[in-house]
Amino acid sequence: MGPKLKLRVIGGLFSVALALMCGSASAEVGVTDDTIKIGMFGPLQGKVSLYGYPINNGPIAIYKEINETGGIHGRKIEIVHEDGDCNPQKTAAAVKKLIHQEKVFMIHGGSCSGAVFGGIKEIKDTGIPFMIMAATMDKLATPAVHNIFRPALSGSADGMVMLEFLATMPGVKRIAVVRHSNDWANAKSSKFMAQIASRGIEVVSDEEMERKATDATAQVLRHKKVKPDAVATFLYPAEAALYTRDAAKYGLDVPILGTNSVMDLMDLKKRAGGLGPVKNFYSAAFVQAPMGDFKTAAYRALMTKHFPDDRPQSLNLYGMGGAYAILEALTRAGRDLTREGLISALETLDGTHAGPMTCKLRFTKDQHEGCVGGTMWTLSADGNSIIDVGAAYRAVK
Amino acid sequence: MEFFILLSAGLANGGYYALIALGLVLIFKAQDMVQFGHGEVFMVGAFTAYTVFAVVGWPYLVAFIAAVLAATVVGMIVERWLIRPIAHMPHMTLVMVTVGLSFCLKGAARIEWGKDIYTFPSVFKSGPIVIGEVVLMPQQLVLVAFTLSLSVVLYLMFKYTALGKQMKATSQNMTGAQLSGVNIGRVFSSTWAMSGALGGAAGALSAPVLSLLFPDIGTFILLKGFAAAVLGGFGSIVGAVVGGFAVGVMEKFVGFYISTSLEHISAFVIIMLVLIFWPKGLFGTKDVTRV
Amino acid sequence: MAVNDVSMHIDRGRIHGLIGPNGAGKSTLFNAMSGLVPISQGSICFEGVDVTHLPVHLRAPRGIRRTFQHVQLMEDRTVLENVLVGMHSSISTNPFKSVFGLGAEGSPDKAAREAAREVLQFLGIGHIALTEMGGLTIAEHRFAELARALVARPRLLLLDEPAAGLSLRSTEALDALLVRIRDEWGATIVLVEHRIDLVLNVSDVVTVLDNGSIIASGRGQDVIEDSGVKRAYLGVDEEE
Amino acid sequence: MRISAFFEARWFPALFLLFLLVIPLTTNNYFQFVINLVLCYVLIGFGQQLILGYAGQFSFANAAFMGIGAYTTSIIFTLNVPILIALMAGGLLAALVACLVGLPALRLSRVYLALATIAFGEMTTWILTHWNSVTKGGDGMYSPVPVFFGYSLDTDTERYFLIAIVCFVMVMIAQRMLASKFGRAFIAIRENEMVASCNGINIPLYKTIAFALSGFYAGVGGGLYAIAVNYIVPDNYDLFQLVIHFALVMVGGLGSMYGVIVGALVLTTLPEVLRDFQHYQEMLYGVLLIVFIVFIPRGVAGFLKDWKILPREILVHGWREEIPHVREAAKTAAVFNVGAGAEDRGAEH
Repeated sequence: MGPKLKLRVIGGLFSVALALMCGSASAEVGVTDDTIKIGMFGPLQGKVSLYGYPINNGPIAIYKEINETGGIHGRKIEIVHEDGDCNPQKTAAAVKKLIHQEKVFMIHGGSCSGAVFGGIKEIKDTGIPFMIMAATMDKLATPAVHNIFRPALSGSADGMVMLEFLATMPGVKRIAVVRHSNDWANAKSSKFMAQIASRGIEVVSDEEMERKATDATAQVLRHKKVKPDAVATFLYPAEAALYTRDAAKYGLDVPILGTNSVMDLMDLKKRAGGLGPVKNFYSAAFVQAPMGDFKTAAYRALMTKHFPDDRPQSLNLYGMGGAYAILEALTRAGRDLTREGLISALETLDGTHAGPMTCKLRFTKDQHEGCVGGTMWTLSADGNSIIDVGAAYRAVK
Repeated sequence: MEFFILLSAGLANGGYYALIALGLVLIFKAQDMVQFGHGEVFMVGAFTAYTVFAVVGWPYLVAFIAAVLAATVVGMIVERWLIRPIAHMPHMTLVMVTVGLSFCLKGAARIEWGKDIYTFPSVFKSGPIVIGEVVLMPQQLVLVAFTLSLSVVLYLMFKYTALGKQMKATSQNMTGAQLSGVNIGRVFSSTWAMSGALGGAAGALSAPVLSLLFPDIGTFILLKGFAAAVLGGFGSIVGAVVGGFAVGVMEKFVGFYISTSLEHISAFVIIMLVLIFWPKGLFGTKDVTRV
Repeated sequence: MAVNDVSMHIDRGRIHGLIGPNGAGKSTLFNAMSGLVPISQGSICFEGVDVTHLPVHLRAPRGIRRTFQHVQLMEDRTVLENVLVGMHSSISTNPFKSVFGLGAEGSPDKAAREAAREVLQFLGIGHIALTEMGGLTIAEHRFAELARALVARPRLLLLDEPAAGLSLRSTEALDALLVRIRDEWGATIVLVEHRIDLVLNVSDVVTVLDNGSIIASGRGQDVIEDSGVKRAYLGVDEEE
Repeated sequence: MRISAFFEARWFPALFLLFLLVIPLTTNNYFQFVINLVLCYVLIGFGQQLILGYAGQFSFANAAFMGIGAYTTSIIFTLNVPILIALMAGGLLAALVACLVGLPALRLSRVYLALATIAFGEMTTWILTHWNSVTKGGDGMYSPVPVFFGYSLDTDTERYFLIAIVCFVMVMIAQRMLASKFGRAFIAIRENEMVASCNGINIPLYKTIAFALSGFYAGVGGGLYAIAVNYIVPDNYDLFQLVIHFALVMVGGLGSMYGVIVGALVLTTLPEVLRDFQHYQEMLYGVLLIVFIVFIPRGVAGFLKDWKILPREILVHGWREEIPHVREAAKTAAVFNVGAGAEDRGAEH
């Protein structure tokens, strides 16, 4: 998209904008001889910022690393970071700013599904390549939109991993569910809830837990009353810890399943107050191991190298797959980089190395969900390591 | 029996609602205003306790004292440098300033603590206390006992000490109290100090019970404190304590017996209902309509 | 301060002076008449209609207006804007008429402004119509408040110490204005005032209150001569 | 010539409208989007100004009214109702709810009104989150692309014209209204309820009207906001949103129409300009609130008025003390018979 000739009219502020707009003149927006501009957005302030930086910093570390090794086809990656505040208004502004003001080549970002929808129209309208960072709502990338790709496990796929696992557990016929009432939990639980009856499992109790709740007594007691065979939780890590803690406290002794957001089981163990409550906890996962495990040691090193002040955490791993996919596609698209070229290159990815992810990424023209399957984890008997129990239940303890 | 489990869990939660409500009520009694920044005082207490106990590794008692001191200092600084220069202004100005204060403190906390949810390690190594089916953490018992004894102390203070009487006089008529020789600066100062101490104590005591700390924790709990204070009829010490426990217990009962999705919102339904139907609060002594 | 067992009859088109020592119940009586204080027993009739339980804001449209002992004006508004508040019940509540000026009469605000200007001219403060209250003198405040009460052409005007804080010259002007208001505007005036001379000058009837009861009522001079009044009120006054 | 005379000139609104229509020629989508937001916040801020600045009611419910407006407009519009009617419906529903919220305000003092309205706000977000069949719950929902007489307003620039025109008309109406008996009644109530009622102002009625109007403006503003952002989520209408409204009114100038416009301009563009200081934004709002409340209670508009840049209008110098009704313990027993000659009595009965 070339620069449009626009009428100059009075208005100091806007003429500055105009000057900025008329700046770029290269073949493709956001690409110069030695840089590629990638826009990134996420919640960098406010109450959800605790997910923003850790998630975005993962890919940033990878981009920084590739820049140190000389970049791609001689071009270094330049990151423009904008705040989306987990809010459609801020996200829309961030996306528009990245596209029209910063003139980035592509966007890699978005951690809150609802918020990403604020910017999705602009992304579709301009056709800019968009790699979703960690937002999970299905309808973002399914059915496939020409320029939108998701490398991470979609919400429904996450739920389905849990469902498949439940279906293979012996003697599990009646389960209890506890979930938040937000977009995140809906994305993960809606397909799960819709499909569960077809596996001969009955949901006997469906409870809600407030985000930032301070205890789970009522939920646990309601669950205990119906005597479920297992519990499926669609809760953020902090709330999942509260639930497991209270479940142990009130003697609800059944397997508890969590989404891939709770895959940092070591952290869960710490938050729930010891191994006891999490002994029988299984979480979905789509990366090889949480941060801290030897399998992800390389990525941990990457994080401590580029972000020495931050605590490496599993959230860092979420967006790394996308970063590797982008780097691979950029390499394949060659020196004559265009947005369409990148999109075509992304659609050729099949089984590409995706960093810490267990999934091998595969995009086709009609399939822009790069990762459709996951695995399940649990803690070892001594609680010191994480065991991959696979998609089907097998007794490991 | 679920009833007793819910009751005990509710009372344990109600303990810190009551402490928050007490802090609010104190300032309301002396200055006739609502402190919207009180949640952040709670947050300061909780994070101070966390730092001293979990990061530095000193005993919990030290952490508790540090938290109380830190929150007291915050309260006094806010009073001395922010509120006192504008004490003569309309109450709404004061209230709005505390809203601004709340955002400042929260924003400041987020710079240091905004990147994670922090876990407060448990204080008592002994496991939960089990009585029949009722399971209680030792920390919860400490919290409830502390709340109850503190409210008795406060009640007696208001009834019998000179300071208590001066606070009462000041809230009813600032100029009048000043003319009759009350050092209102000292009264405000001690009120805010006490309110801060209460907030800090609430933070330090409930941090191990809540176990998860984040900068927004104050806002969340302040709203529950409002509900408790309104239910108790803003301005009554006994009311605040009873209101706090009532809100805590009711949340659990609503969550279990009606629906878990109503658990959180029930506190706000209470505020609405109480203000519509019993404007004096259920235990109120002070007229809410203040004509 | 309470009032007990007071029975008053105020004739139309008269100036009725109400005097008494501090705490005699004058203000309570005033507040009861304008409706700010509910009365526990008894009744208030205005032009033959029982208005005892009529809320304050409904008494104004019937023609009852008052001023206050401590002037109550919006200090950051102009005199004209303050006076226009008094026109409230004279303007249609229909937003199409009062906001957009749709209707046969055109903008009612224009008429209200003219009425306000007229009253200000009448009171001799027309020149400060567009000045903010904040910078004006006590006398101008008093007259502005009087204008607000007068602008809706009240039939009963309750004046609470209108001369307090006024200079001798302003008091004389007020004196003449009150008589003109009675004669030219046909308003009944009830006047509470500490300045006995003003009350005696303009009042057709004077009532003396003490301890919440009427102790004398009648023509000004007759009342002053009354021994009970002297003892209860004037006597004390002279000693001061 | 004073600059303020420029604003008072008869042709100023026409010039301003012209200015509004020219703006899109100078922008890209990002700037256009921010300008759209500014205009939405003018209306939303105006709702807050009406209730807080004019009627002096300490209400914390306007974020909820905005949410009600945004959702109602979006939901009604999906039923193929013309966009202007959908916007009106959003405003009217918000106004209706505001009337109901205003009812307790008639008997509660300011602080309790604040608490009651905070509770109301929380309940509104709860309902928006849980009424899945209508609001799509926590997922949020698309606000459909508005169709204006068969022409679909697809881009930010096209939407701008709808937003600008609605905003312009609403501001003009507001300006007329505040200059009328309604505006005077609100101010009279804010200044002194006792005086207001003695001048025939029905306080409960006018407080309710103020709540309704405030709700209406917040509702229509919310509807336009939904159109501007095109996706709405329940979480957006929480306490933080409200603090933006408060800050907007305080920074602009309490009780000032121009103040709302200045405030909306400043507080919507400021976070965009200061994107590099995201960490400090929350603190910034807090500090702005405190500084303006304490030191500059008349806001930016107050300054501009003193420098004779803006014309004189209704400006409040900070909050008023609550002046209570006179209600002495009246042990009054009295009989008054005022203004009735004996000869009239028969005639009037």
